[in-house]
Amino acid sequence: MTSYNAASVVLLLPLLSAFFILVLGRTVGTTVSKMISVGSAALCFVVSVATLGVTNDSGVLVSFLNVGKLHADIGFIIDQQSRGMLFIVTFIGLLVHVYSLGYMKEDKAQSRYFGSLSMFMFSMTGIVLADNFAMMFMFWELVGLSSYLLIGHWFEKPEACEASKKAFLTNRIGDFGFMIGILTLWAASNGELGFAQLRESLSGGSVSGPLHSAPAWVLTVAAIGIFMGAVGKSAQAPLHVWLPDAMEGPTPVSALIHAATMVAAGVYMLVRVSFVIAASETAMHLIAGVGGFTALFAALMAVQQNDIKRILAYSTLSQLGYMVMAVGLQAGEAGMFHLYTHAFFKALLFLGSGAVIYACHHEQDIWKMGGLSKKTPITFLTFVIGTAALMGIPGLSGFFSKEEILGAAYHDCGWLFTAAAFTALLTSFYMSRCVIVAFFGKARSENADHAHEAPLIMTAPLMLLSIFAIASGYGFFSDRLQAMVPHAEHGEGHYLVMGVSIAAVVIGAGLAFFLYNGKDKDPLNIKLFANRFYIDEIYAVIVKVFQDRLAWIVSGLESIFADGLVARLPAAIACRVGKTARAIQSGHLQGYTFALGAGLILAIYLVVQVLPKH
Amino acid sequence: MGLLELLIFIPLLAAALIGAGLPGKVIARSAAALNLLLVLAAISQFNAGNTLAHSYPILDNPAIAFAVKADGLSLTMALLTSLVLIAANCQIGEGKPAIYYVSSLLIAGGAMGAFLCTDIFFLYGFHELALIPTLLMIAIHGHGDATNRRAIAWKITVYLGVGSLILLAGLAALVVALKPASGLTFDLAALMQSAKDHPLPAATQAWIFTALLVGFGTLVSLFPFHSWAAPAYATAPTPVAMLHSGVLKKFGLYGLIRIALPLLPLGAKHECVQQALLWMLIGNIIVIGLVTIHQQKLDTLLGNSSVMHMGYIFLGIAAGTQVAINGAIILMFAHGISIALLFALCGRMRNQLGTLEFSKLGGLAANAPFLTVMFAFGTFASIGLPGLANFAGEVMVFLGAFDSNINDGFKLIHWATILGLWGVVMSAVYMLRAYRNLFFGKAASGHFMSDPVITQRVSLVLLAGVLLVVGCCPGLITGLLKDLTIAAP
Amino acid sequence: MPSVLFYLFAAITLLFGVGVVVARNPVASALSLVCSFTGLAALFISLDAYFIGTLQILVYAGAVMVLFLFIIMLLDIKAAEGRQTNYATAVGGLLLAVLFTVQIAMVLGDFKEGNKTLADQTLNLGAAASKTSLNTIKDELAEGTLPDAKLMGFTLFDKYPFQLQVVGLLLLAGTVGVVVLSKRDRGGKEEVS
Amino acid sequence: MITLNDYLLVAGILFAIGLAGVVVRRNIIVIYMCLEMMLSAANLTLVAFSRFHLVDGAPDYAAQSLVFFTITVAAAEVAVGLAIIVALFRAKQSVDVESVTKLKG
Repeated sequence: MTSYNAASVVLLLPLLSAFFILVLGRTVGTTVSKMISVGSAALCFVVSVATLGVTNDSGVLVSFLNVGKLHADIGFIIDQQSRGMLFIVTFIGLLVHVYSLGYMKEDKAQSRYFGSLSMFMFSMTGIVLADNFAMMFMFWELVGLSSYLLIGHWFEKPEACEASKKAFLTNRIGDFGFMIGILTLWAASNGELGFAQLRESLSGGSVSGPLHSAPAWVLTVAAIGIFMGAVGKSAQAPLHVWLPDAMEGPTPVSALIHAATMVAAGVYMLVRVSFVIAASETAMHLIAGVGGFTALFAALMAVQQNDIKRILAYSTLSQLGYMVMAVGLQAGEAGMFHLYTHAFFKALLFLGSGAVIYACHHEQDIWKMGGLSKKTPITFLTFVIGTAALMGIPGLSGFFSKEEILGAAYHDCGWLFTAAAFTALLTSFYMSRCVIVAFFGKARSENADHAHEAPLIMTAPLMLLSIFAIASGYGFFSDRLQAMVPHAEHGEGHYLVMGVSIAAVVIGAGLAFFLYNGKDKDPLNIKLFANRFYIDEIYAVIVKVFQDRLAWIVSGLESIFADGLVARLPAAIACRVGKTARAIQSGHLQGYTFALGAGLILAIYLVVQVLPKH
Repeated sequence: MGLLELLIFIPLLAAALIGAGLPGKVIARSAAALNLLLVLAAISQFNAGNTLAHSYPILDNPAIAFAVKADGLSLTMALLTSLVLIAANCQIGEGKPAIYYVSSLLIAGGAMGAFLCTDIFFLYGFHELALIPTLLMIAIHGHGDATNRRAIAWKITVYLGVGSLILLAGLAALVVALKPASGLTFDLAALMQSAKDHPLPAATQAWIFTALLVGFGTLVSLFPFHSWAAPAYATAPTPVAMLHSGVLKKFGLYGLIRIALPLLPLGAKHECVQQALLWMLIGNIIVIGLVTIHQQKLDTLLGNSSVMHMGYIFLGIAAGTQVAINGAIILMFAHGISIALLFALCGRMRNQLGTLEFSKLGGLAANAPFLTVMFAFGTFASIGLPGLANFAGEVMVFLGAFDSNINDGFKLIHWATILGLWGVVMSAVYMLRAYRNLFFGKAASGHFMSDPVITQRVSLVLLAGVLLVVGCCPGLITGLLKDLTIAAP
Repeated sequence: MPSVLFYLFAAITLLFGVGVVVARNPVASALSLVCSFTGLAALFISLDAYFIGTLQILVYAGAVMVLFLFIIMLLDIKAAEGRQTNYATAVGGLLLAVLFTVQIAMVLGDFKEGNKTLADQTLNLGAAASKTSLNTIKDELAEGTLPDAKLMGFTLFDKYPFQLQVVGLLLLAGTVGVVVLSKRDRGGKEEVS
Repeated sequence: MITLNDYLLVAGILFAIGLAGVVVRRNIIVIYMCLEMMLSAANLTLVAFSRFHLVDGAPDYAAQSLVFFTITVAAAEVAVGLAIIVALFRAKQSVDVESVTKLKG
């Protein structure tokens, strides 16, 4: 299994299955299309496990564009980062496919759902294997498209359509910045798009290194542009609004896309092109700042959410903030390690919440659940394991990776570390709040009362994932699975960081237990957090004023100026001239003869006086 | 009678036959299909190195000859014409009078002639031939009430008439200025040769280029001269809207790339011409983008969006580098197909639903899945989604425009590209908003949309398939354009 | 031809010309035109153009003016009632006339040949005699008299025979036209505008 | 002594009077008469030039033959003109120039 065949299978198999379902899905029936989609996911997983042992390699699958200076092609890089990510994507993808078989059993458009899932697998593997910016950008937008299709799966629900449109447009705004970054790099490096060539051109090693000599502002613009792409995709601070709304989609979708893989693509890309970001100081500070801010900001909002999926969505935002902060602090490996562990326990939590919702007949509000620990024991157990890993309880995977990031923050700048520590505290607070309210106490609605355990096909992935949630932090697993574990050169503050993170977990959990144990109503009532800092409303106003109102004004002006000046004005002038010209034919013979005489005299004057002079 | 002459005269002959009374449907569709096969044959011949050039001299003092020559650019456009012709003919419903077929065949034949001829005289003549049926059809069979329809037909006639006149003046000046020793000639190759031997001074090149730009710009709805386009497409009958916005509008751009750039290399690069063009295309993208966002009906939205997409192609032409020009050509091809597909669907929906107001429609996807998928192809193609043809064009245009050195600050062309990128976001906004309002959400009362019958679907699937094929491997078209003679930047 | 007669006839022509314009009654203006033509004929005679002079009297003063009077009587046109000739055209016309005369005067001012007087243009009939081929004219020229009518006839029929035919045809067409025009169309309704 | 300029001046004035008449008067017949005056003024210039420009001793009869032709043409013209005036009068019952405005723009 050479790396070339592996890459092409992993990339093209989901595309073929998606295309097959699109074209023949209707004729061949949902069961066959489901089988094809799950089969392709399984095969990809097997192939990606096979590539775990393969040596680093990169090459070109198919040449996409080859015009003059431009050489954009679909290539692949197999190195530790892509192998680890490939494993996550295909493993969690497979689990979500299997889980969806159960979750979406009575949905009426299953073939379209599985087609979109295969489409997503194709685009995500594309991002993972990408070896140049053109390919990265292409799959960037294809991932946006598949998330649009999946979020808007139940298109009858207006909220789902709005959410999918919002997701696509926010991603597109991120891509706007991403493209500017790519174009700046393309112009500064005189036509290079490949990561290897750009790194070489930046390092100024070979003679073709114009990027090395590019002025600082060009590199900063490029780095910030590329970071904007990650902001759009990984839902960082300004463009985070689409992720909580994306919960309108089916839960397995949220698990796969909005927890483990797609949102992580931003961080993956940043680590992949870290040499560009390293080249510009200001960009690094900006990235670290945005990451830290998003982590804190999302954690604050998560505290007051009542919908179980929204709590997890905000926690994903917060964890992504951590990873981006790590990248900003030049600790890319820590970011990747956290991404790696986070993928497992967040997917576990989302699938767990799916099982809970399935059990309570599509009830999502935690205040209407309660006492589920007795009714759905397996879901409860796996959910608690996931929560523990997320909170960072020592011994589980979350602890190791989060601690790395806190260490990096500690070494770099003080207030980022405090923000990160406070976010850790908030994380354990809202997660334990969620567990206590949802699983302990007594059932608060008849749905919760006669909830029943999810079928095996849904609980099996949960159990498998909980094993990984526990084990993925330890060396044995992570080395085997090519996770990018930062080599632990524990600086002097290591134990202080360890202590602070453990303390944060304990305080958070204790506070939540104290506040929420046995309560039927949310004692805390912070309007600001619950309404998500009113950001959605602010964005709505911005869109309304800057886009719709401006569009109305501009279209008015355009019809006055462009249409008026260029079309209607000459027409009006022509009519006016026409009317005045008519007056000359007034019908008065005397007028005509007078004009005749005047013309005669003028002619004589010209002939006699003027002509001889010239 | 070579392959290319057949390509031009089959549609015209078919139009004549239908005019003479033979059954329109059969002849039109067979002519269109035959045309497509011939184009594919011509492309394979061209790849095998045979440029199928024939010349039938008509006059020798001003050397006019009906000369045709196969070239990457003209074959791409010929392929676009034949594809859109098939789709347009299939969109003509049952009871429609024969003039629908005659007009669409005439437009296609004229466009084919304009794209394949290498003699400026015939190039201009065929374009005018193609323009006339468009204007007539809008006046006679347009949508909307009679007075409004006639007013718009009048406006477009006068507008394009003036545009063509300015163009004629520019071409005349060009032909006279580049008069080789052997006397006045309209033949492009000879003019090219004489442009090389004794290039014109920069100033004359600049003002001739401006005249050509304004002339071609009006035909292509460049920003200040665009106000004829949106209402015309909104009221034009479906096949005419498809053919004009998809094919005929590209004549202006084809002319710029075929005539203006090679013959007047300094003209395009002249400082104030470049600035003016850039400001105009920024107007095209941003102003018309905002206007499109404001539209409340599907047909005016599509009309305006096709005006806006011209901005990108002009950006490619303004940049002038090989990457940008190839991108512009692919974008012309891709936009032609995608806008034709969208107008076909829009026409179909107008016939069945009666209204195209976003506020009145919704939830059509529930019982028209095929249409939803096709509209998705059209929407995502026009947004520039990778994997569909527009993306390859747009990305090459943007890369080509950013080709110049940026170390000493962003120049106007860089800002134009960035605004173009924001235009892509805007186009995503209005297309997705339209797509969501029409197809998703609650089904509006009384509006019921059913899927087209199988035979109707073939042409739509053909267009969508072409978008997908060219999108996945744009090498097919860039391969044709390898040896395109573009003035070096 | 003593110069005083020239001034007399010039004055007659011009004054009666003004009379034509100023006269209220069309008959009066017609008659003053006749006098003006006779004055003009006299001027022709003073220029030794006897044939043209008589022709002027015969055709213009005679035939044309008679036709005018006939039409005036036929149409029974009364004097222009309501003398409100609008002053704009009156002033305009006068201005035109004055300007024209000024221009003619200026042109004549620097027209050098114009200063040749009648006297120094003495006819050298002897030389003319030797040139013509017709002996009748030759004899009269030899005698020193100017056979104006004969010379006129000679030039007309020698140099412009074709033009004469054409003019004849023109007159014929003119008369036919007049007949058609003045025929009262029986059936057609009177076209009253 | 009388010079050529005197004759030309007289012709010029006569022409000017005719022109003024045509413009000022509103009665078509009088206009017509002034027209004849303008014509005869032209004849006067022709005869003057023929007398003052001697061809081998005798006056230049080419000019005078031109005068002969103008007179004949004028005669034909007067006939036709008056016929038109009669037809006009029959249609409009007036010879005033103001009444004839049918061909207004």
